[in-house]
Amino acid sequence: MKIKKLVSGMALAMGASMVSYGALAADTIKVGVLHSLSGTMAISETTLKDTVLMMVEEQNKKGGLLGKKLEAVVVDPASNWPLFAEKARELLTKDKVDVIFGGWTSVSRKSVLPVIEELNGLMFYPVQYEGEESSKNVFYTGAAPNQQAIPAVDYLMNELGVERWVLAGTDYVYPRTTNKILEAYLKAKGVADSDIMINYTPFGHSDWQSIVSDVKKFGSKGKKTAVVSTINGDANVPFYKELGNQGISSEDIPVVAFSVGEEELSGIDTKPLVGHLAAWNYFQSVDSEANEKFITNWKTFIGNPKRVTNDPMEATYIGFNMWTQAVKKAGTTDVDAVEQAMIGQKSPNLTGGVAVMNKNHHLSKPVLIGEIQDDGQFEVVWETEGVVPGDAWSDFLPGSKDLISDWTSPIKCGNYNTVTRTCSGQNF
Amino acid sequence: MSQSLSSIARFSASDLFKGKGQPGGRVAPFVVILLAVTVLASAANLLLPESSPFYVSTYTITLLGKYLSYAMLALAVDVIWGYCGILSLGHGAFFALGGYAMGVYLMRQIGDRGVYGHPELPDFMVFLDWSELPWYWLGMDQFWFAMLMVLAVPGLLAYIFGWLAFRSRVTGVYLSIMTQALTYALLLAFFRNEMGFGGNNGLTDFKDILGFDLQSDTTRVALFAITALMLALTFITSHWIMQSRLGKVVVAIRDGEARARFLGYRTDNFKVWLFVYSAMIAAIAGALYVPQVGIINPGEFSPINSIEIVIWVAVGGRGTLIGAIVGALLVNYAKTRFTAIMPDGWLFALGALFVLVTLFLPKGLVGVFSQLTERWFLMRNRSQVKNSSAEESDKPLSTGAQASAGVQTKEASV
Amino acid sequence: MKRYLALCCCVLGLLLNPALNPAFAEADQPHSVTSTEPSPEAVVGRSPKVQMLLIELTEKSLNKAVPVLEKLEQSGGEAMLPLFRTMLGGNLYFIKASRQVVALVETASGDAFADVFTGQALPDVAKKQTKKIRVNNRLRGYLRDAIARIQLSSSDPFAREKAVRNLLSELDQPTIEAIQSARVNEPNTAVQEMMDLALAMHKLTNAALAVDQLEAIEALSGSLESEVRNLLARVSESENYEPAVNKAAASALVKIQDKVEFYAFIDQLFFGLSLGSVLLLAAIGLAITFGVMGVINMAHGEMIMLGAYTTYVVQLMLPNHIEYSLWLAIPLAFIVSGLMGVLIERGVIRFLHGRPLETLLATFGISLILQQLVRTIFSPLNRQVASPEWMSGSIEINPVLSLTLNRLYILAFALLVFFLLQLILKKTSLGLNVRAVSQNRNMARAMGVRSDWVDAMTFGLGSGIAGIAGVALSQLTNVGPNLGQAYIIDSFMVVVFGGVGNLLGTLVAAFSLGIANKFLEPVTGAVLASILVLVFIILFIQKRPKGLFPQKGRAAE
Amino acid sequence: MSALENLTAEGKEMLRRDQVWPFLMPKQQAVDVSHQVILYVEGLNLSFDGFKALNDLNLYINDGELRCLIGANGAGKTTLMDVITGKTQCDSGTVYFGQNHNLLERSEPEIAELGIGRKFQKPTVFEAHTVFDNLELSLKTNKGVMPTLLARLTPTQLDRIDQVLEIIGLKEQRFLLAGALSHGQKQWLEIGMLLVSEPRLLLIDEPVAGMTAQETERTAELLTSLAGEHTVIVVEHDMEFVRSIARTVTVLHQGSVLAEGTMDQVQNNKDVIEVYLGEEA
Repeated sequence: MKIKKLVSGMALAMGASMVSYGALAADTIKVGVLHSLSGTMAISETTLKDTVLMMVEEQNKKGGLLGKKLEAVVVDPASNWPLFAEKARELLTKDKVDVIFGGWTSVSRKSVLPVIEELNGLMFYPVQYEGEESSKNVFYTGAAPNQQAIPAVDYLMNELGVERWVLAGTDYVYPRTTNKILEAYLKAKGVADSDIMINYTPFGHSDWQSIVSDVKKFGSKGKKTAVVSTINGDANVPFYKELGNQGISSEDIPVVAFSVGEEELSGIDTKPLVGHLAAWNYFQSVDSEANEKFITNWKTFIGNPKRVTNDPMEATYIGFNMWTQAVKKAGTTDVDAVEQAMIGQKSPNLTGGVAVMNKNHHLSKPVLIGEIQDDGQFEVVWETEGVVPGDAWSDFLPGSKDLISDWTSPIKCGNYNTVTRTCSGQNF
Repeated sequence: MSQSLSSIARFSASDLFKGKGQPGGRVAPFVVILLAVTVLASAANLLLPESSPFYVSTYTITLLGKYLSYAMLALAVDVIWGYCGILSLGHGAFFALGGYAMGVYLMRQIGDRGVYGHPELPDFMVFLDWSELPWYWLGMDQFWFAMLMVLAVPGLLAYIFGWLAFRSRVTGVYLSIMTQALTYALLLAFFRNEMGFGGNNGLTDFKDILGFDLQSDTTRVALFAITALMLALTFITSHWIMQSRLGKVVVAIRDGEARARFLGYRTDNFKVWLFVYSAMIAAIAGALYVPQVGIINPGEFSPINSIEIVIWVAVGGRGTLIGAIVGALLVNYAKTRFTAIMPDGWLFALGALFVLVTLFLPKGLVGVFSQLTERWFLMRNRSQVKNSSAEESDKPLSTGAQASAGVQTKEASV
Repeated sequence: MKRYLALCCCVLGLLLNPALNPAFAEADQPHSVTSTEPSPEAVVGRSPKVQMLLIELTEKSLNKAVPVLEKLEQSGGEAMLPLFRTMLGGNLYFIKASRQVVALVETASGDAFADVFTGQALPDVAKKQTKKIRVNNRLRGYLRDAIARIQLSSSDPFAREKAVRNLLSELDQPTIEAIQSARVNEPNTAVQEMMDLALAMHKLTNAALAVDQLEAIEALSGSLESEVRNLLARVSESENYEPAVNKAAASALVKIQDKVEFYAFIDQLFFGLSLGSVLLLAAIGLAITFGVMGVINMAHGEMIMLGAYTTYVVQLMLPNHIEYSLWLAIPLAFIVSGLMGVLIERGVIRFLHGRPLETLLATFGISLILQQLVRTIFSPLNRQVASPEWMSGSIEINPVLSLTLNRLYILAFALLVFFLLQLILKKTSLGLNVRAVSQNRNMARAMGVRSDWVDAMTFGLGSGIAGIAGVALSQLTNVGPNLGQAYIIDSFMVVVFGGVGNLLGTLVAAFSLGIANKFLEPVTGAVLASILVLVFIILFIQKRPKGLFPQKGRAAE
Repeated sequence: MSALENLTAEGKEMLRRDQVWPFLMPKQQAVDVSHQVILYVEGLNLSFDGFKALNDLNLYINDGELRCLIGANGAGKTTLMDVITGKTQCDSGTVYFGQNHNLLERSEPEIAELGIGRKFQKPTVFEAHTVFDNLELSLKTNKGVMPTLLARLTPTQLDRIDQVLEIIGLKEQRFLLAGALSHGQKQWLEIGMLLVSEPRLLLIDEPVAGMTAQETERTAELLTSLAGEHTVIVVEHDMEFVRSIARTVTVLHQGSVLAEGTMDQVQNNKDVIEVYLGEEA
């Protein structure tokens, strides 16, 4: 392995000595990686950095792209949101990358967005998010609320007969929006106000006693109750522990979470969580050839047979593959050409189907509901019949129900109002 | 002891503290350098083609602008900590409040260009279903009013907090912890979406300021230049204040508050005044920071940030205005470099820096520098002193002597 | 000092002995695996009908499994208990080839398979040949109810009571008949009461005469079961009942509600005390390093973190002894964090005597280094620390009041640590030296106290106790590099609020802040509650700049 | 009708040109010493944690007097000074400066502004400032924030500082940092700081501790020369020194006055001999 690297390195060096510097610079396609490697978000984002590096390595083994090698440029925005904007600018103007894979939190994406739009960059955002956004320069490969939250609620309502709902979330924009959408959706389905309880907690909340006890009281009113959790990251472990200790089992009050995946479960004692649910577009436990191969590759790449895979990794995988396809189709890495080529791209996803990039820069993906098992994996208990197209603008919010996103001509607009037939926002 | 003290006193080279001998003292060289660099960098960005080796990219300009606003923030902390001995672990709060005031103004400038195309409400309010602007957003579309608020809100907070704390003689560690609690409480409050400041996402996606496009190179250069000017201005003002009798009273309060009180100085008034002044500088820094980085969010309130500011000052050298600025610039530059070179290791480096500076450089880098120059002066002066009578050498040396007053910081007793 | 520690362990050991704990006398104990003669279960299990149903079970999709289970329950009755329990636990597998249903059992040498009904080991079956029979929540719910129904005739009174309670929510005619017949022979009064409750509920809904209904309400009033309350609430508003019945139901409900509110208050108080105990644990080490020594120890949180990671490492080393791992982790965490504390004191802090604000900067640097160190060694991911069995679950005092065990233990543990520390400071020579040095360093030195040594020991003690706090916190929250950061500000607030240099103040401050927080939370929400508490502390310090219990005399100045 | 008249009468009263409105009246009133007494201390009580530091203490100081306070450690001398200067709150009693200023209602800076200066037991000067600056800060000027910010030294003030520098003998060291002075020099500087502020009443705590015999002599000279124009209260242990300057001596014991009179009278007082001088003798 080492020798191989050395040889290739030497070959590269020899090649470099023959061509001029300028030509060499053009000889690689630069892939920017904008994930926090330190700070609070490093826990989640480091994995995605490694995924991109793995994909780049694999692509290079296949001979690169357009006859050029791919080169990853990794920077660390350190979980500091203004730094995301600064580093994005650095990637685009100093390193002149052709594409950026990055971001996790909504605020990091919002911070980067003006920079990417100003400098006409291209970014792939691989995490489930609140929707209500569609930028020409960003492709959203994670789930929109209609690809996660709404199917999950449908499952609870139809399969488990849930009638009372606790919407618990961390107080930031993703839970707020998701819960707003769900509230509107539930009301549209005839759920009474008094059967919905909404609760927000700060980041990293660790004392769940009162809230869990409230949930318990709320659930003892004789109707089947479920918790829809948009609780973020670190706050989850104490939350589930408290549930378990207060004797709330998954049969009594199931919790369906949108931010708990394999990676998060690998750090906790899963005993109290068994039977609780999560909704994603991908689970590691899904039985498919592509998935098996991906998992093997990942474990070899990272050198740890115990590492797990998760949904944002699949989103990165799909995004990366689609990007390479689009570059091939466009024959260039020019952002505008690639952006147009991206739309309609199809790429196999890891759950055995095919993901499609829609006109609104969101993917069509299947939605899976899984129950947590004691080994930290998910057992798929339900999935949608076909794929669900991601909806950038929710139909359940009064502000956005008339908005659509369509990046093909003639509309070419991320937030086009179908009633007034105007386009606001980026291309205003 | 007195021997060594007097030797430091006699041969200190810096004359920051008093401009009696040379009006302006060390202010002039610094301001000249700062402004020259600003003009050169701006010109290199605007006039030179991108291919030129001397071209300064807009990225660098924005980065410099950010550094300079940090430097201003450090200056604010130094004024209150280095000179008055009040260790504020909450200055990030004033910085962030100034930033938020500016952010609100910039949000109002977006008008109906938000994603929802609402004529008045910012996007986050639209999707939170708010039907009208909260009262504290009113009037913020006027630049003059917003700028007034940049100063007034943090100033008022500093006044109330200072008035309460200094009047009841909360000092030392207690005060530091309370300032930390203040910024922490604000952090939590601004995280709340109900506050009407965009919650965790904060305010972003600004379009223009006073009608100038925020994304154009000229605006960026102009903002950078304004930041440099403001830094120069606050530096000169602070220097002037510290030279005035008020500055002496402030240092007197640091070294012996009870004594100052028995001399008839209402020390709490002085402290409140200085605290408000310092908070306002921090607020201006915040207001200049926001349009340049393009986002303001509650993270700026985090107590860790405020501690970091203190560290900049400590590294540069507290009690010397120039030290604070140098510290802020150096540490931030190092941070940018280190995170790029070794993202995993930079926290080690940063942590070690803090420990080493407190252990070995209690006077900061500027202190080391002036010690070195002192030695040099010492060597040079020896020969001179021999030739001149003690009477004559008294005056010029004494100006130097006062300088070490700041360097020779006797720790405020806590 | 050692003696006290040993004493502490003894007391705790007694307190925590699982055998003494009623909460573990649960019904769902894994059934015994050893039996030589064919048990009745085994006989029924081999009957052809059951065998057929079992094969059907392996073929059906999740959504259609319930009818199969119903048939199994009808035909098998009590004999199906082992099957249902195995299935409920997610341990039911079938052999792909023969479609024979088997149970996965944990043995000392790892996982193995056994016959579901007899428990006889099946050593030939390998995991690869089998497939899991999946269970989802709906099946779990059904299984639980079925087990309850079957267990009405269980020999364990606790199981019977629990079974009846589980049935309260679904009182249909067959269930009532089952309860009625069981009631006749029921020897245990608690179970009898529960059964009477069920019958009364049934009577209230089904009796035609108002007199009977009123009688039923009389029997129901005073019960705290949520099903009873829901029923009464329905009855009080329903038009199917006479107004007198409505009224009686309403007044019974009010009576119950008063009780419920009282217990809710107790519950909240407990939550407050429990939060207070966490604050106390987090702050008490700081009360020594900051309060007694005057070091603004920003690395205090990292000492807690080290303690938590020690627990993790202990569990990693002894994966089969999770139950005892905490006992080992407590002294080890004390040693690890304590040594780290001594190291910090000797390496950095002793050079900063009398410059408290500078200790802040240096220890902040140290905290960054320690965090990054842990990230490098253990990865930035959170680590898994398991809770021992005896710490999970809760003591159910009545249907509306149950106290979670882990919180209860941590509360007791926090108090124990506090009193031990008091003992050490008040009764040992180390304590005497510590107090002497903190009051007058020079005088103490003149009296022959080795102040250097005392400083190192004091700092070590404070840090060690932070380490112990880390062990406790690992049972409540994430073990990750940011663990310490989450507690550092709260710790400082507690110490400052209580009064620097006063351990008792720390105790009072921790509990009052905890309780205040928990009583505010329902009214204002969690975020606003913590903001209000912070603002309160800020204002309080203006009023009493030296905290609740200020140090007196000239030494304080 | 009468109401209207009242109103016009009040209006007229308001508009009288020979009077200033009350709120415009200068707050600083001169110290009223019409009864020749400048400091009244009556019935002062103060206890720390049960220990009675001051016990029904009564003391009257005449204007222009030089009074020495003596007493064993813990007799309450320093505590008395703390109460007079506003540093410590007493439990009960009254302290009046002249006829008209209740000192117990005022803060330290206000008391200082009234013209009461204090020298501490341990010399406290601003070590990071030069001797000159120390004196400049002590000048009798408006000590509000803004006036201080804009303050410039007037020639008169400069002269005054020079004069004091001359008196305290630190002319050569005027631009030396106060921290670099010797112990005795710091004592002198502190006295100088008192002088330059032109107080009516000086409270001087152990002025000659750590001074050479020569310096002590000079201090005695200075203090005696001050009396008359200023009122001076000196606390001192050095009996020789007390004898050399004292006209009236007050002996404190356990928080109250034990005896008062000339040095000879005090020395011959039985009680004093028993509790204080007796021990020395």
